[in-house]
Amino acid sequence: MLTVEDLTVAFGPTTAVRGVTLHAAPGTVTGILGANGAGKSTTLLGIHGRVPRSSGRIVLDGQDVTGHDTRALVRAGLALCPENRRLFPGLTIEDNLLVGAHGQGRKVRRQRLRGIYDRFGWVHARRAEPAGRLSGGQQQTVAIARALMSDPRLVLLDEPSSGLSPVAVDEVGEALRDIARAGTAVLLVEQNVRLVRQLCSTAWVIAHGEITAHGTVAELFAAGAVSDAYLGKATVPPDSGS
Amino acid sequence: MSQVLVNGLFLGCLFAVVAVGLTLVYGVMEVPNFAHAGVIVLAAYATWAAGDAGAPFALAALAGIACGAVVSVLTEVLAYRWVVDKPAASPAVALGLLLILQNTALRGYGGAGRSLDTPYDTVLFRIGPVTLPGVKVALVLLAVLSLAALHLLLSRTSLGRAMRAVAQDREAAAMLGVPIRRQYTLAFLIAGLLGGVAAIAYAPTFQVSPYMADDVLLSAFVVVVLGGLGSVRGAVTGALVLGVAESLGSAYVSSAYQSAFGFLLLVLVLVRWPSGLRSTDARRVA
Amino acid sequence: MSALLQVEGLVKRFGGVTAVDGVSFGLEAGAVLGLIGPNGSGKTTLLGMLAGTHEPTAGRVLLDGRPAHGRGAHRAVRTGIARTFQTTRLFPGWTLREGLRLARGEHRGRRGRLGDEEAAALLGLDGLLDRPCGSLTSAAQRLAMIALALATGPRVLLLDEPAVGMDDEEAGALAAAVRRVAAELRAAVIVVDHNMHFLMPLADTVTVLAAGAVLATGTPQQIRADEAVIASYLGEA
Amino acid sequence: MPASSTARHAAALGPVAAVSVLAHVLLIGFQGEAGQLTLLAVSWTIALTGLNFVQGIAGYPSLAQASFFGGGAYLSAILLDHGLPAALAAALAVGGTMLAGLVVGLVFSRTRGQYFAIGTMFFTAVTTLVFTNAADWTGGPDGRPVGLGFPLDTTLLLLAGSLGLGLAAFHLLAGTRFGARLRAVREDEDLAQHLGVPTARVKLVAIVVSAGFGAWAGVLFAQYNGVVAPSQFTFVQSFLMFVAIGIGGAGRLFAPLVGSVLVLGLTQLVNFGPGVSQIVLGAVFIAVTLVAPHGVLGVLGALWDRIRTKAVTA
Amino acid sequence: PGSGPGGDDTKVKVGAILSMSGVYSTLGPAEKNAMTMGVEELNRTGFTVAGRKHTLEIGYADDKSDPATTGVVALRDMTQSQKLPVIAYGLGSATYVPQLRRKPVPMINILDSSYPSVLAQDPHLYLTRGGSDTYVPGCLSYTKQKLGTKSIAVITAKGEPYGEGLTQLVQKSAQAEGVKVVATSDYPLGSTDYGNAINTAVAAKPDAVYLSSVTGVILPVLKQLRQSGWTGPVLHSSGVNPDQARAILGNQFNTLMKDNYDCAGTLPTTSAHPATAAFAKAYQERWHEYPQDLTMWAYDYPFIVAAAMTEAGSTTDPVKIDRALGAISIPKGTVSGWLPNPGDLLFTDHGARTTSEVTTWCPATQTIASAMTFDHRDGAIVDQVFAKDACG
Ligand SMILES: Nc1ncnc2c1ncn2[C@@H]1O[C@H](COP(=O)(O)OP(=O)(O)OP(=O)(O)O)[C@@H](O)[C@H]1O
Ligand SMILES: Nc1ncnc2c1ncn2[C@@H]1O[C@H](COP(=O)(O)OP(=O)(O)OP(=O)(O)O)[C@@H](O)[C@H]1O
Ligand SMILES: CC(C)C[C@H](N)C(=O)O
Ligand SMILES: [Mg+2]
Ligand SMILES: [Mg+2]
Repeated sequence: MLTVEDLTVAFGPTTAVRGVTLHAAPGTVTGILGANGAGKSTTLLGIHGRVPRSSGRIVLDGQDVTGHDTRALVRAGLALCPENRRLFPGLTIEDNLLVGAHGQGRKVRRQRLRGIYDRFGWVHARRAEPAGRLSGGQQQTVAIARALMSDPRLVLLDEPSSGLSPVAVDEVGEALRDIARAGTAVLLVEQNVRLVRQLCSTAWVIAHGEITAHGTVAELFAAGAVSDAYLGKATVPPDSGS
Repeated sequence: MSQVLVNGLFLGCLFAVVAVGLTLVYGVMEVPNFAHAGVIVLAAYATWAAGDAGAPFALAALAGIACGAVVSVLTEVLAYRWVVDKPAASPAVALGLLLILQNTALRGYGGAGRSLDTPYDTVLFRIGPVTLPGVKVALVLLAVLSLAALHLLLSRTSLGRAMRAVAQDREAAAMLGVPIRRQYTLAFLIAGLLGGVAAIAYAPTFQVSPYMADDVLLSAFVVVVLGGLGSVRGAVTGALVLGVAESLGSAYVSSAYQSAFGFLLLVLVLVRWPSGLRSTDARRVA
Repeated sequence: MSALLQVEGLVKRFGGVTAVDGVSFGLEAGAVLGLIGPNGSGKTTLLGMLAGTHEPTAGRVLLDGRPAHGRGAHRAVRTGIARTFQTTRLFPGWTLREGLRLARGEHRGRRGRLGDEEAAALLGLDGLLDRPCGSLTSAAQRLAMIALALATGPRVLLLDEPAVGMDDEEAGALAAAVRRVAAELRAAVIVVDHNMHFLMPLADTVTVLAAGAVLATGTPQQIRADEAVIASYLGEA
Repeated sequence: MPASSTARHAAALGPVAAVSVLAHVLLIGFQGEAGQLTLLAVSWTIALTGLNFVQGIAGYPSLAQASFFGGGAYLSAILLDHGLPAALAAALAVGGTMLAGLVVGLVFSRTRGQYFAIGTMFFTAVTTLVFTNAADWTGGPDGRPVGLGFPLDTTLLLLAGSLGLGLAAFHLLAGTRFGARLRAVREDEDLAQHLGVPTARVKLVAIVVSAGFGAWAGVLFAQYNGVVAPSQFTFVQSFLMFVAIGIGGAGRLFAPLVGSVLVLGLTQLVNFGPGVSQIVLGAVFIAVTLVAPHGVLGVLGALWDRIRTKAVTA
Repeated sequence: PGSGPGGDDTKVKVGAILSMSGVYSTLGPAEKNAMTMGVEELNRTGFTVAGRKHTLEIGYADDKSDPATTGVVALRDMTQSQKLPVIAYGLGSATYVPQLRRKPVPMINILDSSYPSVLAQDPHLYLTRGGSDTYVPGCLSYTKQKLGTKSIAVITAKGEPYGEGLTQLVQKSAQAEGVKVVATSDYPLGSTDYGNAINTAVAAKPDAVYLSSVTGVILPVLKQLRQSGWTGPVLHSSGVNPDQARAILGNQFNTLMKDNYDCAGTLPTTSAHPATAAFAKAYQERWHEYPQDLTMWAYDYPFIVAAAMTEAGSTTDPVKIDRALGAISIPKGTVSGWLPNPGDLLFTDHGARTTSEVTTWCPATQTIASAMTFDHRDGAIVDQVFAKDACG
């Protein structure tokens, strides 16, 4: 169980995320929805300790992990699949996956690797190739797999469907449902409304860095909260500086 | 001919030990570590000073290697760490460090060369027409052993994998919970150890002086580029190729222009492979 | 009369991997071709060969019957083939206007080009011309990349997953813009995208790649109904 | 538009002219150490103005500048010795060095980033080797005297004039399409190529231009100094030049001037005895880099911007 | 008496540009030490110019072993700003020539015996010692007669002017002596591995190996030569002393120096001249190091200046002093043991004449000893005197 309270992240004069409070329960997929530039990615990075927080409390399974650095968070079971894949292009696919399980025993790593290969057959076939040579969608799949290598209790995914072919989206969706079913909490940022509808039980709507709605996905769509959020969008990021 | 090749091999081993230290640091931190020459110099002086104070050679050598490691780590902790996200600024820092380290040696020991004595100074092996001085055999042994150990570390351990990951994308590595600062320190530690090994391996054939490593460093940089920045295996290959090329050129064409043959080789390689023989950069334009 | 863009037997091998394996097709000015296929089927590589990013291992690219391949990207774009990238690439420190000026400067005297403001209006980037590209939202950045390509005055425009990271509404606006580029500027457009809600209404013809080769070509309706395409690409979606 | 661009040019070219005049006054007035420092600063500024295209605008870390500098110096000295008139010797020296620049460009402009840096550094190491070893031509490691082709007054006038003209040329060129192309190369070379920028040619031209500036500076330096030696053109010098651009503020008009004055001033003036001076120098390099990673002018520019915006909002 | 009241305006300042740091930093400090001794000795009595007593002061500058850059700047400063009338210097004659054209001043060299002679470069230069052509032939003559050397191999530091000159001279005198040069090889200055040059030399199976260059450059080569298994005689003209051998070669220096023959003009410690020997002793007592050859010329510099100023009747006019230098005889109090030139002059054609010797290494005492002294006249070795038992 993840609880985020009053998370605020500012980049210089721009406050990208303001007082965000949300939770994600184990065994479920929780969505974060919002327009471009609303602050979704920043929220995930804020939880993961990759951007400086000006306020906020992060509680994971009842344990306050606010002051922890990313490494401690990963140890505590938090994993992030960032925007834009960020694979290590010169490392082999297998090494990329293994870095995802950094700090774990050799046996555990092997076992997780087998799990990934069972699920994504082609990855096994190309495991010795440098990851940078893969196509965009293939890289995306590996990036998701890499985040799952640490066997996280909570996994944060930033637009995992981007660049994936429809069939591959189904595969990834399947995988996420499975790990949620196994008790992991999944926090999902997605633009792909269909995927959100398929996977998420509940979702948080974020606009201009603030939570504007929360509920089950069905409720949110029915109440028009989602399209409201999208209506409030701007291609210009909110600029509080000037 | 075979003597020339053997000589090229010696040179190659020396280049390799230095170049691998450079490539490792470059890989992890993207700094062209010119200060490495200073590390080698201080390691050599430490060995010399320990020997001068009466320590047996083995002990003095260990002291030198340790000194190399400590100095190298210090350069990282005190300077490079603070410019890690400003790659354009790092050469100035590297130059500054080089000046500091070299001139520390100059202050401490003066500009005159000092001789480093080893127990195997006068040992000589003869195999057919080829003579192998003991110091050079020791150099090759040291190089092979330390590089093999490094290879195992990098390819077989998760420590090595994490280091290579940081080299490729430090932010992504950090997101996965890899302690990146520790990897920096580790890279500099290994580079420093190798610098120490280089120092005690070749100082006995030459002499210990504040400028002893300048030429070697230059060649080592060429090796790093030949092999592909950040590639350890490439560096070793590049070092051997460069050593043999320079040795052949100097034996059969002109010894005064020895390093020019390295340049020729560099040009040929870069024209064909603009990012080295074994580039670790697998990024696509897409 | 042959088509504006004629692709003949293109092959690309990277070491042992055959990324594109003998692709041929023709495309008329003003037409929009949708290019789809499973991940790794060779779409991006194909675009790369058309735009001069890669030299083809075999085959030819003809623009107006004249060869337009294998001479580097800057020559390809000068002959009139421009592309965007799958991962966003911009000059992050520049404003869009500066980028447009550069691109236009490289192609003096080409007809039918849009002015800065027109291009921005067409793509919905109004008011963003003077901001550093790096500070735009990811969707705006993808649009900016298209604006740069348009500023070269292309006769063939290659868009690699332009709608990625966009919601349906933004994707719809983008589709409309692409339509106008094809119709008004008489450009032939190839669009690669995995978002079928975006692509299918936009494309006149759809070509499906699988393992580097053409699996099927047809109208969007035909492709949607194609068993092989459903099995390998569309799934139940 | 034309009015504002005139104003912009005036704002840049006015100070350029002033600096040029000041340089002439100092060159005439100073002797001994101070004179040498002025000479070096002026000739470095000319050379670095060329480097500022390659390293400053295009972001290609070139360590070949000292060898171009030396190329001009040595070639002109050798040609003068063969009895050529001074102007012809100078022109041929600059031309010959630009040809060398062309070769360097052809080979290394295909490489990027540190590959380019190390390739050009090694080029400089090899030219130093030639300067040292081809003693019949170059006089060997202790250098060779230079026939004085111009009267001293002319040399001083040329030095100060070239400084001004060089900076002016930089300012004007940076505003043209050539400048924009170089900046595009710096930002994203692949993208630039896909927008039609012939990146390879652009880089080549920049390198050849920088070789020209370097060589001309070398000719003038040799004329004043009266002797050229390999130690004046080693890769360490290249490195110092590289650092000077960075410390000045890469790509900025006055970066060559500010960088040269700082780096040379420090190397010449810091005097705590052998060794210690160099240690202090090293520490200063590091400190400046840490405090002002975008160069002194970068920091000043940022400060100025802040003051201005404050003034506007206030 | 010279430093009495009103001494200020009778104090004469002259310059010395020495290599205090950098590659040749082994030379400068020793030169400065010796000059200090010379000035002290001269000022004990002072010297008279145009009826007035004067004392001498030397302004020192460090050329950082880089005369073309730092040295020239120092020279410009000394002649243009400080207006010093005479300058002493060690290295880089050619470098100073253009500046001398702009501002002529006599420059007295205390070191540079390279071949071709530095005196060819400018009429304002003076050399206080014999050129290398006067002493190099001794090596071949000695080893041929005493060791039966019939063939030699030469290893040169390429790009080092002293060494390159030596190589030419060795080839000339080998031909004169009928000794065969069976191999010549070189290595670039500043390189750290001489393997290939050594291989080439040794592979030709010579009777002896000659190493061309200065002490700091050849001793590392000697070490690698011995490490590669060469046990035959080694000849050179570097003027190495035991301090340097120990410092550069390390603890095995005595073994490495075995069978070593050095012909580099005269060394103070082995000189037969009583004044030189006394200087050597005084120098060693004061500075606790062996005096190098150049120290005696450096010591004598103040005396030469004083004599020339007295002769010229001016302490400030470089032109008069320059003319006077050609007219003085060997000044009193000097220790270099010069041979008088015809007309009892110190300089003929700007060069002073010195005796030469061949020294050899004595492992038993771990020091050098004179094995042969000789003079060189009209291109031939004359007045050869062999030590009976050099090391004994
Ligand atoms: N490193 C940064 N520096 C400055 N501003 C930033 C930075 N990262 C994000 N921002 C700004 O913060 C705001 C939120 O960005 P964020 O990336 O979190 O949005 P998002 O909801 O993930 O959008 P998208 O759907 O485009 O991914 C935007 O205005 C963005 O411009
Ligand atoms: N430079 C390269 N070296 C080696 N293999 C490559 C290279 N570029 C592409 N490939 C391979 O070629 C195949 C096709 O890649 P491409 O990027 O063209 O696919 P794509 O159809 O665009 O996929 P996606 O939908 O995921 O973007 C992939 O298997 C990829 O790994
Ligand atoms: C530097 C050298 C010229 C000195 C050397 N000792 C000599 O005999 O002259
Ligand atoms: Mg985002
Ligand atoms: Mg693709």
